[in-house]
Amino acid sequence: MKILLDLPYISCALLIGFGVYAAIFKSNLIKIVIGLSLVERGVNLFLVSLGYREGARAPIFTYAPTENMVLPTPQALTLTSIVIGLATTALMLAFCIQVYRKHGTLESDRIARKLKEKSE
Amino acid sequence: MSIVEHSPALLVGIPLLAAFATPLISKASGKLRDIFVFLCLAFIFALAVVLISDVIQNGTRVYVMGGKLPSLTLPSGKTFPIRIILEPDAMSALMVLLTALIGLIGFLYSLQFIRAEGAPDKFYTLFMLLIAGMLGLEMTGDLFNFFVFFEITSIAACGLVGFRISEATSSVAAFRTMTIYTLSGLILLLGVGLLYGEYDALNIAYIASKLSFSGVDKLALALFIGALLMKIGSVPAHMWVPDAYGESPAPATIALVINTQAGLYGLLRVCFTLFGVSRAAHIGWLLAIIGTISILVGVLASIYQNDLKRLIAYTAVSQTGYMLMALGAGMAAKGELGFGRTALEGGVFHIFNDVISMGLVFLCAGMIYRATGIRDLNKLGGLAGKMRWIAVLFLIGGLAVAGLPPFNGFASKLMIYESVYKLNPIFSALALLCSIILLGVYVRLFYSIFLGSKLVEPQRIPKGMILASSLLALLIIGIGLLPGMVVKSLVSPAVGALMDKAGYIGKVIAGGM
Amino acid sequence: MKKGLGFFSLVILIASMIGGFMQVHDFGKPLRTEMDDYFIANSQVEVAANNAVTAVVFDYRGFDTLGEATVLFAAVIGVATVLRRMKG
Amino acid sequence: MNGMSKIVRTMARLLYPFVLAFGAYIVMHGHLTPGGGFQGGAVIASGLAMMVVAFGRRSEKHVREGVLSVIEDFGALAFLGLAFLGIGTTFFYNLIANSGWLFGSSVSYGSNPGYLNTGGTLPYMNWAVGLKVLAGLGSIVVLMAFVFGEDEDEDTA
Repeated sequence: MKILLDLPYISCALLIGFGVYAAIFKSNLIKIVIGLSLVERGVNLFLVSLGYREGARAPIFTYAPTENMVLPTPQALTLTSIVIGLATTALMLAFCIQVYRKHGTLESDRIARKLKEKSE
Repeated sequence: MSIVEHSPALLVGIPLLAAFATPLISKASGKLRDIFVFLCLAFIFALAVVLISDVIQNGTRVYVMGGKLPSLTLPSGKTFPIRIILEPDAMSALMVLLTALIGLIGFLYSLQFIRAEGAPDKFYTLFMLLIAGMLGLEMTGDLFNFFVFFEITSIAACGLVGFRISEATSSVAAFRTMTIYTLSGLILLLGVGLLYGEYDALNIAYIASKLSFSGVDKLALALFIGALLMKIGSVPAHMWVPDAYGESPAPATIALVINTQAGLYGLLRVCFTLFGVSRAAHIGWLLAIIGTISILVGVLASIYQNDLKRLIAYTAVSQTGYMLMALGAGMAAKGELGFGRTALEGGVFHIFNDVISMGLVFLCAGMIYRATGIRDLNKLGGLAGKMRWIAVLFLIGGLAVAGLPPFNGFASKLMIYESVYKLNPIFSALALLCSIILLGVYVRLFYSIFLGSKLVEPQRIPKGMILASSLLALLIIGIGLLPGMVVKSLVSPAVGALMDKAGYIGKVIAGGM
Repeated sequence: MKKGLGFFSLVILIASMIGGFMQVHDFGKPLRTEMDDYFIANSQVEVAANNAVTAVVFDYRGFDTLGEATVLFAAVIGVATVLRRMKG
Repeated sequence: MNGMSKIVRTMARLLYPFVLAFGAYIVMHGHLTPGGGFQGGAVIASGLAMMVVAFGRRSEKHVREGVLSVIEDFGALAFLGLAFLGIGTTFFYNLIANSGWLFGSSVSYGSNPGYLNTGGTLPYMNWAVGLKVLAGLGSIVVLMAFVFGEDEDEDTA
């Protein structure tokens, strides 16, 4: 029963696990970026689910009853971390574009082979 | 309002101001931008001197962001801090001073260096962002804030690694570095989340005072240590170091070196303040072992390198290993037992020395690359005739890195050998052996670049670059002649502050009114 | 071989992470809330903002937001650096 | 990057002002309703991205990276300036809250319909961050969309 109640935590673990797998074992650069984004989503989901209180509402007082609100700090942290994740993803995609411009491929083993040929 | 009181906030605010304004000013005039960035960096250096003299005299400072008073850490009638608190102690102040110094020297060097590379405005912006991120990282007393500055340094550093877009390898190197940095940042964030869920707090001092070492706490601390080991490029994740150091322009490389040391500072903060040195014995052993392996891997890999900057980068991995080994040995001895404190002082002193000597070597490598356009060691040779002064500088830097007596590296390495020997003679013997190999590597490097038959005709090197490198060489010789004074006035207070967990916590917890 | 190793490590990673997360407090029942209760109770009086999250983002933890804006700024400059037009 | 068909272009032009207005609303009411500078800025930047996708290279003249980067610098400097405003007390001190200036009136605890003239430095910061984010994301989109030159377009697209 506890497993069912803690379902958000389990989905975080799954997201982070699949993301790390993709980041380490995939050879396509775009897939690595996707993997890192998955990890980031997992961590964000974990942060936001830490602050949930059962049956509570958003901590905003405009036209709302004031009792029982969820914790505001995890939401603020998640907001910050989403923007940071966006920034890292954008920069990594820019590197991908540059790699493609230089080498004409996004497969890391093919890039490594090309670099080796060039140095010889 | 006094400048001493606000120096922690200004130390982050001024470099950010410089970074935000640089693109605008350089649209108006390039000369104006150079003057503006220089003034900002000089001001930062002055502030860092003010901060360190104040911290060593009056103890750890607190600065509450947005509070009614800079020192009012707790809201009225409450026992927990709510705002972000900067808490520079003597160790932070030492790192801040070092960062400001490297920023100034890197700027002097890049004045004439970067004009040939193109897009100087973007370079200076990223450089200032990296400096700002490191200064924030070294002073903050808040876990999530630490993560934010960690990410600023990561992104700015990767932008600098990918700066040379005309080279085929730079974007690949930048991508690899970014992968490791992003992964380590996310692991760090997961640890912050775990601790937040347990204590509903983000302040390092407050969490340290409440820490109960339950399973979740231990998991979080393990995640912190793993993430920071990735960031500093110790052995299991050292592959980004040669990529990043090898591809970035020389003034950016020395900023990356100090960025690595800032990560090491974070590791110390986690081990000493969150854990407490009395509980960190087994972590100390782990760090000492990882450090020894890093030394071995770095030195052995550097023997087979044929690329000038990658070779030096591998020796940088081994230098990080020396620091990890010393600090780990100090932790394993709980900072007591006579030699523990010496080990910690040796480690912290080596941070100081490594930044300066490694920086000088990288700046010299940048000048050699600038003069010849070649990084392949087989194609370099006989440069001593035309580049006599640079040959001398390179020799000073190389011998300092290898740890030869008249220079600064010897002083700290001697402290490390002595103290680590008492923990475990094998570590010390391996480190000594690797130092000898390192000496061989640098002598070979010097020989193949500067002596032998002349293979290329070097171009003239601008005076500003030589001047900036000479400043570092002067520091190396100065510290090498007076190591006792530096240890006593700067390093010893820093180690004292690191070990004083109760004092660090007390500054925040007792700050209510 | 590589695939099997990868799958094996994936299973171990996810299992250990679920094991770790299970020790965190139950979903929806945070253990301590004193800092967040302070934000909810005081954001209107101290910051004069109805939205407690915005009060946290821009006032209580405003320095984080400055850092976050800096991260975005750094990323934009980084992208502009990497994708700048090459000479010639 | 080439533009899309006439139908898409017309619809994009029709929707564009609404997207901008919605983004501005989110930025302006950040201290009262869900949202804020980042979210509103992202909405406006998505409007820019829509125009770039619909019009392709023709939009390059109107959405210029140089202009966007200047706006971004101004947003960042304004945010930092607002933080420095409180340096007389502490960095990031909310000087304007409960002071009676513009956006400076007070609120008491409890539910209310939401008064725009509150929040102290928060609305100003929302605007600064909103400008910064819309320009920052916009310039990333523009840079990535037009990174390949005209001639490279043919063989890579």
